[in-house]
Amino acid sequence: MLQVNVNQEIVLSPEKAIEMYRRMMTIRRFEQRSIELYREGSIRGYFHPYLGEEAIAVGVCEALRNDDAIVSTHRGHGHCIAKGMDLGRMMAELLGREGGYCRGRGGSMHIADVSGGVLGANGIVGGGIPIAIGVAKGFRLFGTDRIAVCFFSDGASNNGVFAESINMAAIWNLPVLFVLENNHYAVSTRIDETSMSAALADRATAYGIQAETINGNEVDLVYETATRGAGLCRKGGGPFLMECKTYRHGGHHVNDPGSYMPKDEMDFWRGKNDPIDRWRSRLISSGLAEGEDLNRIDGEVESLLDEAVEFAKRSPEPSVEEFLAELEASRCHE
Amino acid sequence: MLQVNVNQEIVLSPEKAIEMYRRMMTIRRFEQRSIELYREGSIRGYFHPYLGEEAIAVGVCEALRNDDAIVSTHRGHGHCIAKGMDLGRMMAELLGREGGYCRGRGGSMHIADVSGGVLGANGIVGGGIPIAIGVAKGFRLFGTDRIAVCFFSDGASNNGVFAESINMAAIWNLPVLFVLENNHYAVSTRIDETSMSAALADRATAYGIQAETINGNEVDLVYETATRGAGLCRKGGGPFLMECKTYRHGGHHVNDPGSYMPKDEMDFWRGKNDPIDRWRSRLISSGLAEGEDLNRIDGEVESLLDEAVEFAKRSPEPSVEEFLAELEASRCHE
Amino acid sequence: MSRVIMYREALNEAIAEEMRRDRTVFLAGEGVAERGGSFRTSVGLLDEFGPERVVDTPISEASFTGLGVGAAIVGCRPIIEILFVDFATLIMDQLVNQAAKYDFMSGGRGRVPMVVRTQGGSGNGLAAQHSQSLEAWFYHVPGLKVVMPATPYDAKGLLKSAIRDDDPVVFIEHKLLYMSKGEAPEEEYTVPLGRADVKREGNDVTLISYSRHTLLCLEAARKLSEEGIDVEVVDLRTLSPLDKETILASARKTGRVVVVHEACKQGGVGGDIAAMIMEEAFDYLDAPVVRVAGLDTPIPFNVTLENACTPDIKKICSAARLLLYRNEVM
Amino acid sequence: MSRVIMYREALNEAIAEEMRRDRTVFLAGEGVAERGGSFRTSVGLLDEFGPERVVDTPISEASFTGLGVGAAIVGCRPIIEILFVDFATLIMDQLVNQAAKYDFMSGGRGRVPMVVRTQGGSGNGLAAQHSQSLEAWFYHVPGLKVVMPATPYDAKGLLKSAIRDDDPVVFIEHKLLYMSKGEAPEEEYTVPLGRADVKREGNDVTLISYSRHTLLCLEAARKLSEEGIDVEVVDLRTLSPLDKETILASARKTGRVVVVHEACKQGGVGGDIAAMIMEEAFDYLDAPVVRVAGLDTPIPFNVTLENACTPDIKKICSAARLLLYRNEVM
Ligand SMILES: Cc1ncc(C[n+]2csc(CCOP(=O)(O)OP(=O)(O)O)c2C)c(N)n1
Ligand SMILES: Cc1ncc(C[n+]2csc(CCOP(=O)(O)OP(=O)(O)O)c2C)c(N)n1
Ligand SMILES: [Mg+2]
Ligand SMILES: [Mg+2]
Repeated sequence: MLQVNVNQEIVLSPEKAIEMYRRMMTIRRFEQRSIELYREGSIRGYFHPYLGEEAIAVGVCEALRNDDAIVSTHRGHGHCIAKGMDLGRMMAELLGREGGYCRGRGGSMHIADVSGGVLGANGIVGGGIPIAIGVAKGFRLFGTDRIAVCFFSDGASNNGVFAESINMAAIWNLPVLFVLENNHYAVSTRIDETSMSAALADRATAYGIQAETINGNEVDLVYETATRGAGLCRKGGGPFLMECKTYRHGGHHVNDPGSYMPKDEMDFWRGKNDPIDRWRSRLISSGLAEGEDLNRIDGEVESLLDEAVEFAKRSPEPSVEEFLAELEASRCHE
Repeated sequence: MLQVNVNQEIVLSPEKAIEMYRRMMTIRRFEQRSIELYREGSIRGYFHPYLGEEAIAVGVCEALRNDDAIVSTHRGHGHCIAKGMDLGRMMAELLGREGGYCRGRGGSMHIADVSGGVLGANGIVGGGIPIAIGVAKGFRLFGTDRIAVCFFSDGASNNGVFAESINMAAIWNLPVLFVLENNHYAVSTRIDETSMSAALADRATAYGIQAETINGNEVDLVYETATRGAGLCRKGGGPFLMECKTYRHGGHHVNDPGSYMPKDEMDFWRGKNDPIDRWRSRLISSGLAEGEDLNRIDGEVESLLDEAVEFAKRSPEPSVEEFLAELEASRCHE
Repeated sequence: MSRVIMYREALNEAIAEEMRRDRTVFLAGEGVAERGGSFRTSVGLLDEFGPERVVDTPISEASFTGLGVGAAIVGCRPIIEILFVDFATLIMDQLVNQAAKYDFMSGGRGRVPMVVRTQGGSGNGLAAQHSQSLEAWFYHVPGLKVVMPATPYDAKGLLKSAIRDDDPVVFIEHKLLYMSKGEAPEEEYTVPLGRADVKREGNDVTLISYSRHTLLCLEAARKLSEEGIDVEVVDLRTLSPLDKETILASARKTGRVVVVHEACKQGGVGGDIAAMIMEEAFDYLDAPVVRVAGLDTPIPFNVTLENACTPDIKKICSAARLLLYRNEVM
Repeated sequence: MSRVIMYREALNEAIAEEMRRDRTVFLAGEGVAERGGSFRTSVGLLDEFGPERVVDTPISEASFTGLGVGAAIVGCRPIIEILFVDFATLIMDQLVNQAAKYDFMSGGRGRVPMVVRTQGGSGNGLAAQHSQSLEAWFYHVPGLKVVMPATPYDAKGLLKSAIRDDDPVVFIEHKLLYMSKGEAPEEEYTVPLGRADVKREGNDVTLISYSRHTLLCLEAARKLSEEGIDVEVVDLRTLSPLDKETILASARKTGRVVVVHEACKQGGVGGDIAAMIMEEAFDYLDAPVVRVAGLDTPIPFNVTLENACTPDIKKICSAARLLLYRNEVM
């Protein structure tokens, strides 16, 4: 039995271990294929790939219950997939089609699946953080033990809403798992240019929140930490912040070559510290899977993506008439 | 020679020691007399007395150079007086007269003496914090060693601009002396209801700022800390945050009875820990002054306040015609 | 059974009734709980509903508004109190980018049934940062509803509707109205959003206003009636969605319209309403639609200057007279 | 000597020239230094002026705007870049309560010579939170100047004036204009704030616009001229202070006015301008002043829907024709 490497009490079942591989690979390939669609002109607007950060979304979401909710960012596709959103409807949204999650109105930066607990990507850096504490507040008000997960990155931790929100989460003891995806950059600005301390988690501690910093590219470690954090939140012991160190596998968005990112740094994170390669080797070395099994999974992922792209491309364009009619209706008083 | 009680290198001259008494007493009596004017209907709007916190403004401002600048709050009269503003023109402003610092346009919450380095009280809690870092930025850009002082209270430290601004002050090493007047309350809300930690200074440390917490009612200690902090800023070693524990001698504003403030707490701070009484005893016990000397100063303060009230009451009401003409002029393109 | 209550009591009753009716309603803001609200609108609520539903917040307006958005998304009906509309400057991202657009951006699959209650206007010597009238900003944002009641009756009925509404509603009270009194039934009632109220019928000239200035218009109408001028007063109550039908019906009837508000004239909603009337009823107009609005200045502290900034009854009457005179000589 | 430059180059030149001229000018914003600006408007400035004057900021819009306010108060002329006007939602306190009112509140003894440069508009598939047109908010705030240039020439000349101006100026660029080209002299020049520019003279109908829609109006004018309609195009350039004289002169001349902008119609500046024209020139109007403006909706991501939200040349032409037709049958 494969066990996660920190806490002996949390056991990662073989199924889950494999599933985490599948999910990470799905995110990786979803992003890569969407980027192709972007380059061919089928997708427009801003597109911020989650490439390289897959272990965080997957490790965290695997630690959640279905009825928990997540609040995402502008770099949100990974979170959506990890939380179980349908690839076809996601892809359709990126293509701006009626069959997309938001009927083509939202696009990449606003993709959401409200009933599925994905309460929205966000075009405003930090914009989702206060929303997450509200979700937690709502869950508690309803007397449930559901929790809210708040994804955000290093750049967002410089925004005032971060401090305000963790403070309120702390004083009201709200069930929020804060997941700080520290990929070291906000567009081209390195976090060490905008923060004195490399340990962003300390900011949470100062406001009275338990916090830990981990390598966000080790999916088992992310899973273990998130499991503990989520458990704490669920039992009323939260909130909890986990800072996951990670790295973008490229520029800020599809059109950013990221030439400001040092080559050796990039090589390290894309090479030895690639979350998928790491996990793949780990699964094989621990005997949980053969290379072949994983290749088969890769193939399955690919087929699902073929179907998703197919679905998306077949999905109709939204109708202007309907759009105008809905607009008219929304302006009417009841 | 009286020496301040922490750092052996900073010497408080007898003149300064006495001057600090005079300033604190001036603030005390200015507030008390203005409150009388408020009660008789001569002053309107919001009036937030600085009663009980006098040692902070005085200790800090005595540690500054004339060409340093301060940014104040809604509870700003004490800062103004400590920085050397004229009592008559201040009082005239509170009365809304043309002879006031802002020609009656600003009032208590917006009183300012721009050329004198008092860059404004503020009606927005936290609103002055980012302004202070800008002042420091400007001073440095001009190649001076002037510093900016930023007064604010515990409630403001819960606002996002606090975190954003100390972070920027830290990463850019700006010459800002942050003075957190922790009077334990934001209106009726105790700081321990809105912060997990009693030590608000820790919030600054987390962002990489040197910070200390002191009893803000000991004027010598405030002076000593501010002298060190200001020195640090001036030499390019800043920013620096000093958290000064203190207490309001009453409700949030003149019309707030403050009935939510526990009697024993109030008794402690108004009694044993009253900044003026403390300093008075200290001056006497250390042989720097006799009770009579101080009584004489009290009398001088009173005369100055008589004059100030007299000046204010004689100052004309602003003219509506002039106001409208200025408005017209300001709307014209150049 | 009707009785006379104060505006602030009307608001308090509305909140309490809705909180009893629906346990997903909660109230959060600075000093709303222990203190019962700076304007005493939430007195007694903490005792009845407890601290999970009546929440004193830190001075973190942006984020506790976001708290409301998040709670609303998952099915609560939060009432977020922003002490002064002047502080709405701090919540615009959560209000405009998040709350107002959520329904639309999610393709209609998410809703934000949140009320932001706030308070505005001048007249108390609170100076430039505590006296603004900023409704035009919210009015310009698709996805927000904007309500500004003038009477206790409307305040109560509209707040209840706002709480039940599935869209974010900005509900702006007027600081000079909290102690004003008016009739309101003991029995449960609501006032629908989006419907103006003709508070006085007349044939010669229409005064259109909202919030406190509705009351000034009614006084102006009484004064003008002594001069034989028959004034209609339309109280918008809800600015957005705007009740164009009621406005246009009145404009077509009288042919002469004055739009009155306290907010600065430049860019105020008055211009928008005037333009709309011109577009839709040009041929009915006997005179230009004119605006009587606040001066384009920050509000001064001094009482005399402060009063000069806001339209008073005299200015309203003059404008109405001018429209009629103008017509006579044409 | 005139040459053709891009709008973004014009902005870059304006900043560089003013920074050379006045060492109190500095630029702060996200990615303005090392990256040379998201829209390449600050390329080369870091190299020339160094990191104290070309500053990459954290994502702390509220506070680095406040940084600008503070620096301006002590005599600097900061240029604060807000990447998208949509993020102006985060800086409204510093902009509206602090910068705009400082001069007034201090009794005229303090000034805030700051420029907030930002960028707005739709058309790039950036969806609801990166496509707004929010100038009406700033337009409604006394103490702020608002500039929205349409051409490289105006962009450069107005930005230089904005930097030299002693009041806070909100300078809004349009995301679709950065690569647009136009003539501009090599020699130093400025364009004064507060003056509209009649970009085309005509007698039949006036189109009033600003920013990108000025260009659409010019195209519409060319098209209409083929039908024998003689169109005047007034480019406001500065929204506040508004150049009423130029607007009214044109309205009185043609008697028919269309106000065109991309921002949502409800509460947009178009209504204000239309109302002002009605108030000041009612007797000259042969038809109602009409607005051709953005739909009252958040901007959708999908390209077809996005395009449907913004007035195009066709809509502008139809409005103009309607005004003339309307007159003929009357
Ligand atoms: C409030 C706000 N400011 C600026 C931007 C522009 N912007 C988009 S993404 C981004 C960088 C965000 O950095 P970070 O939070 O670290 O997220 P990451 O891209 O690394 O996932 C910026 C500045 C924005 N969308 N919202
Ligand atoms: C942004 C903002 N929120 C709320 C208020 C209303 N208000 C005025 S003073 C105050 C309390 C401030 O507390 P603190 O910062 O501790 O200052 P103190 O009054 O203790 O000096 C509040 C909530 C305000 N003026 N500005
Ligand atoms: Mg990042
Ligand atoms: Mg306090």
